[in-house]
Amino acid sequence: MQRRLSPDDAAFQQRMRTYFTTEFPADLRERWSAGGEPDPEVIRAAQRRLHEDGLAVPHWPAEYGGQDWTMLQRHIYLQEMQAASVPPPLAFNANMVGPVIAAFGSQEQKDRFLPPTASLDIWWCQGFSEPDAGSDLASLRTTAVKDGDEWVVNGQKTWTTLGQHADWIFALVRTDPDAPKKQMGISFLLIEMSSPGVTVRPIQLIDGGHEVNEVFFDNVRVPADQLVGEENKGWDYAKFLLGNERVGVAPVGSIKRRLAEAKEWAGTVSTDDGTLLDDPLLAARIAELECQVLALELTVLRVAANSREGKPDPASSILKLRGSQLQQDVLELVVDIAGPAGLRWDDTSWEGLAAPTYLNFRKASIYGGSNEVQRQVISSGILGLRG
Amino acid sequence: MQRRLSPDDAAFQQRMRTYFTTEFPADLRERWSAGGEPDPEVIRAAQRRLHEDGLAVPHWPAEYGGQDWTMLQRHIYLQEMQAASVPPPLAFNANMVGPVIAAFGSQEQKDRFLPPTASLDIWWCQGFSEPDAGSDLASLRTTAVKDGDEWVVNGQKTWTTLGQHADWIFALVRTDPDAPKKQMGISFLLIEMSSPGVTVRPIQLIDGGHEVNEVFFDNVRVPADQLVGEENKGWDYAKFLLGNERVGVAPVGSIKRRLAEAKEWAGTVSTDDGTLLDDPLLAARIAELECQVLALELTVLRVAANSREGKPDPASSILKLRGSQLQQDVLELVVDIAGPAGLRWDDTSWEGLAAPTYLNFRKASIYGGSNEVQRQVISSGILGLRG
Amino acid sequence: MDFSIDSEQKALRDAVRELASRHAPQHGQGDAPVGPATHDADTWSALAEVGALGLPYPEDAGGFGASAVEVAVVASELGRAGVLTAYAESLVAGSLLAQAGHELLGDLTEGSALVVPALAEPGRAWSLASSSVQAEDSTLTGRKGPVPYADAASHVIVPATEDGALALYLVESPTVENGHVVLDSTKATRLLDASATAGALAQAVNLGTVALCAEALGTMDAATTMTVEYLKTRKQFGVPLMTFQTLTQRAADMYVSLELARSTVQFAAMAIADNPEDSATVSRTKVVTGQSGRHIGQEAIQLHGGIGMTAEYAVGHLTTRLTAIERTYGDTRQHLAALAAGLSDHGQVDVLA
Amino acid sequence: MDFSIDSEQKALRDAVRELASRHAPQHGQGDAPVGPATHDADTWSALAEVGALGLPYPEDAGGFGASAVEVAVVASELGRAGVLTAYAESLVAGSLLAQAGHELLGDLTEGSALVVPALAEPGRAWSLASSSVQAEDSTLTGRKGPVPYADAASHVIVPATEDGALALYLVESPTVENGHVVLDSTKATRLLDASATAGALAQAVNLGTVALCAEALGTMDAATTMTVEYLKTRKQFGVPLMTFQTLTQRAADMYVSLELARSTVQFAAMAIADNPEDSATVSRTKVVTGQSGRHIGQEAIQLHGGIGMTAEYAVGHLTTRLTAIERTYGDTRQHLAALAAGLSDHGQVDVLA
Repeated sequence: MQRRLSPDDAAFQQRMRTYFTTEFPADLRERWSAGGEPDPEVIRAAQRRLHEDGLAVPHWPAEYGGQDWTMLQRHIYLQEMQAASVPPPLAFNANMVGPVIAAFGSQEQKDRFLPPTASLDIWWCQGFSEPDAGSDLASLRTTAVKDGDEWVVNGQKTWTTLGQHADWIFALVRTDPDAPKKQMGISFLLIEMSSPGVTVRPIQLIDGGHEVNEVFFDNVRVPADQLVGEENKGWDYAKFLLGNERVGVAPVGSIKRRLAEAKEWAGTVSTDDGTLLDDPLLAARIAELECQVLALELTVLRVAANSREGKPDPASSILKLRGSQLQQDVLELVVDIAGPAGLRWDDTSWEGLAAPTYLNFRKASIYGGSNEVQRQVISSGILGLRG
Repeated sequence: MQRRLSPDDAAFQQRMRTYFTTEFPADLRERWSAGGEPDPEVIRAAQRRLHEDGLAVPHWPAEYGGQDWTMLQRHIYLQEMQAASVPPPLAFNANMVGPVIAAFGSQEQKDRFLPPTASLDIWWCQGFSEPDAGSDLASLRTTAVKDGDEWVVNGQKTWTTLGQHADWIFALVRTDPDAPKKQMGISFLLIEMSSPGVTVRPIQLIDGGHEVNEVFFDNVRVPADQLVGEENKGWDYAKFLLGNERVGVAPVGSIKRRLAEAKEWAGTVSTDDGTLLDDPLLAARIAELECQVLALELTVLRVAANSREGKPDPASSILKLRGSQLQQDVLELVVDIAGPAGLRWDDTSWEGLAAPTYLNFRKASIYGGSNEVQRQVISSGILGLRG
Repeated sequence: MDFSIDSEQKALRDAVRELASRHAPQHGQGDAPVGPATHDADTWSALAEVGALGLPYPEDAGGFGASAVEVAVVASELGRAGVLTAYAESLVAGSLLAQAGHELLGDLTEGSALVVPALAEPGRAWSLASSSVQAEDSTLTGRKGPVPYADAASHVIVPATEDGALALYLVESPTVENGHVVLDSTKATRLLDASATAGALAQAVNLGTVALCAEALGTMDAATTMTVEYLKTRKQFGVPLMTFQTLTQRAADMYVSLELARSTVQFAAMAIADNPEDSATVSRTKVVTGQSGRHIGQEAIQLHGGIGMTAEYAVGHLTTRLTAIERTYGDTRQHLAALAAGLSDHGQVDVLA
Repeated sequence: MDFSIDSEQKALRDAVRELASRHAPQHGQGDAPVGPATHDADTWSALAEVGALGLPYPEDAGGFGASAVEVAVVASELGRAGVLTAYAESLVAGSLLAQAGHELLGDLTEGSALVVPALAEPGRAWSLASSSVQAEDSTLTGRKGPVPYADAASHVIVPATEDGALALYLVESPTVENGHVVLDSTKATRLLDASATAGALAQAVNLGTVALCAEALGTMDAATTMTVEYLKTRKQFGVPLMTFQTLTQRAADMYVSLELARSTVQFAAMAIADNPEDSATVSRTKVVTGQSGRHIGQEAIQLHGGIGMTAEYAVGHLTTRLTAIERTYGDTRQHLAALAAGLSDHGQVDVLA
């Protein structure tokens, strides 16, 4: 056991810190740090720049922009990126469809899709959830029927985050309705959003933003070479995509940054006796959150070192579960610090953003596998409790 | 709606307060207030005295010692009794077997059992739980087989509280092993503990005390006239017994007394800046508990007014669930107030009793229907959520 | 001690329930208003028509001589239907006008004047103890805000510092910028002087806080009911959600939180009807309501899943409102701190008095 | 940053695991010891034999030149087996002796002397900042306690007030009444003077606290494992308890608490091996361990039901020990308050340094 970073890792950390805080464009960081609804232009510009500098998809194969980093280095990279408010590479590209194509796609698919996916010249969105499926993802109903060299897709997806900006969607579709289990008979299809028959309807969330969408498919024709891997094996790829990561599952760097900001903000709110940061109850709550974030970060570091890369991994459920809880707790703290000033919403001040941001991140324990699903994965996958 | 007590109720409150604090023997109150393992002599003496004064079984029929009180008056009576540290009438007598015999027993049984039950000349214990049943009470295996004018009982009960002091046990026994449902075929039997074949083994709990027991029945012969109500209807009587009360389910008065004591104790523990009662975090926790106890007491008062007396009542599950939680929270607070002094256990000081008492009352959320069972009753009985 | 409501109170409840259902926000496919409400004159007139705006003030001051109990009945119904109004704000203002014996109370109860208190200040935590607005020669200078409903208000009531102490002023047609009241040697009428202001503010905010807590109670009730209904009807994995015990046990906990809040809110209404200065009961109620509201609001969304996050569905808006109420007129931490400072005043909290 | 343990540490762990299983309390039908432990000379000798008592002290001071990491390995194994000893107390005392350069450390590491610190005081909350024991002319007068293991101790180390400041004294064959050390002009040797005492105490208690937290980790690990096993094997309503999702979801939460504590405890051991004065990390670890320990201890009993309450079954004893550890060397509240006072010292808590 060793508490300190090795000299190599310390140098790596310094290199990342220097890059993110001095080389990466400050205006993009500022626009991201301001919060509110994500600006697609900021995301695009940031990922292009990261890709130019070799930092968009470090966990990919080297030939498509990856870096041969250790898990610890990947954590340091994320930590420094989030600490500096650098817009992260789009998860749908960098952490979802990219790794799936890299692992299961044909050589043609890799060559065609991975470069623009890394650079965000293709903006991907995810077509997994459906209105009547929810946590029971496998009961999806969107169908794809083979017709010559094409698949004909019909159905509806929902909760498609940032789908209104997307160029392509990766979707789970039912290709064999007669399969003996509902998890079988599903395929993983890449669909261009501009295809005739694709319609997008943004859904407003309770914070007023429109980050999720419904996507409708009405006889959409998709070339057969856009099916990834084997027909009817899509469920395996989806499980790979949802559970193969330990690093980056919990947004530790973002949580820490927000908690540090919360301290600063508390110091600016005056009370009858000083500032909110002098209030013993509020200060103790901040101290407690710092303890809990520390525990989470250390757990990320500890389990990352034993990562079983490439396989669905129940340990990532611990990080997802606890990461979403702590993110929500810190955002709730900010609402309390804002106090009466937070009763008015706006897009520009931290007080005005406090409540809508808190409300928006109630999604964190629902999307991407709800906390209930994560507990289920832990109890059955780790503890062996099978009901 | 009216916040104040009516003049009648205010006079009743004053009468109870005067009785419990000035007329009831002070030495019994002191010995009870000291805590630790219950002393059967104190319990016996207290109940005899209460019975002499007409205050042991006020909710029983008037002819057996009952008083014609409103629910509010019964709450006031309990509140004042608990506030004054008066040992309460033994629950097995006053709240369990007594009401069952009064409601379902034969006239002979009422005349034979109710007077000594009220006066504690018979000390009752409860024979419901069994080693392999737990929360699934209905799967009990103790059998009673008719042999002439007697039942022959074989089997084992457990978690029999204070059974080592008991003269009689009221037990659920299986009288029809072929009944179509396990809840059917159970009878409610009264058994003298001195009967040949009854053995009691005290079980030590983690606080060192011996308040629960195993009770073994080995060919115990029980006269047929000691079966209460109808044969094979015992499950109904058990449900009546477990769920017919709203008043007294949550030990509000005891919780309030302990919380008031906790404040006093906190004021005696010095810190570097004063006493623990000046500590903002500890004081806020006490204040929070006072809020929560207030909410519980008000809920007792509100729902008691609409009590459906005599029927199993899911509202009592709210009181049981929340009462046990708050009791545990207050006892945990006392452990924190005791601090390093609580690391040594003894039977005489509040510090030395703090940890064993806290540990002992972990039972409160298990015995008498676990919190999980109470939630189940609420979700199905009140909310109509039937899985 | 009696929690039952009489026939007049039942009639009031039914009238407001009907009114609230008519004025309830319509959700459905497409965008909906989110976040803090804007003033809706129709709803306000309807409230005035059923007499809701004047309930707790003495008849000789221009009110209807009812009490905080009736106020709580009204506020609960508004909360249940998700109708957002300036009800609590108007009650704080009305209580201050009544205590000052000011004739504007009549217009307030009729709904022709919308009067709101300007209590918050930029960069300052909630406090009734001080104000940076300075009073001099019947003019005020300074800034208050955000002040809910200031844009629509005909008048605001402003605590201002005068000779080192707080006094209360009434400002007509205030200048409002981004929800803040801007005072720059602005003409104002003194309502109460330094000797009466602290006590009057405490009473007024007690009333407003009980109204908020009652609104929260109705909101929680609706959120719990919707969640239970959702668990009964929504299917996943081929069975209704209520098949999953882990969800039904959490619904049971929501119900317990709701019932604890219900008892406490009803008691608080009775308590300040009996003694308007009973700030300790109000603080305890704010704490219980805040904790129940947070629990129920968060669980209501979580048990609904994604649909609970959308503006097309009501439950998320209820959580939004509960979130705001917890931070209005002092948050849970501040009320706990106030109660902690008074711990030594009593042994037990006495209910049966 | 590296959480892996090397082969020597593995060997130590295996040796202590074997030792602990031999000396573990035997439960079964009938009464068992409950509550705080009494000193068991056999277990103590066995610990001395495997070198556990001298691990963290420099070789030139009479120790074995290992670190808090090895201490944590030992303590975790003791906790897992439910073996209660004076390990943490001996570490605090040993650290003080080592810092004082006192020769008694040799006897301590061999197990021939049992030295414990006398830090608590009747009627006083946990504090290292003051002592009511007065030092004068190499004698001490006052009362300390309760002092765990004082009955069996050959020596105690006592912080005493000398000229208005704290100094540290060693007392041989102390007089003990009801677990309290009674000093009445008792001869004592000064170990450290006022300039060194505060720093030395902080370091020593940091070490003892990490040992306690590591013991708690092992205890939680055992409690979680036993609970999971119970859910797998125990049947109710005709099916294994693990059929009830509401129970398995709670087991999952226990596991999360356990893993968070594991990471933090292991880090704390590395942190004070690197910097023995890192009290902030120790306080954070005490908070995380306290919260995880409470959660796991309470749920372990609840998910076991009645059997978890009995002295015949191991799990309740584990909860008893977790309850004691949370209140040893400062409870969660006190460590949070200490951390709250230092919030402005840093922006973020840095782990990767």
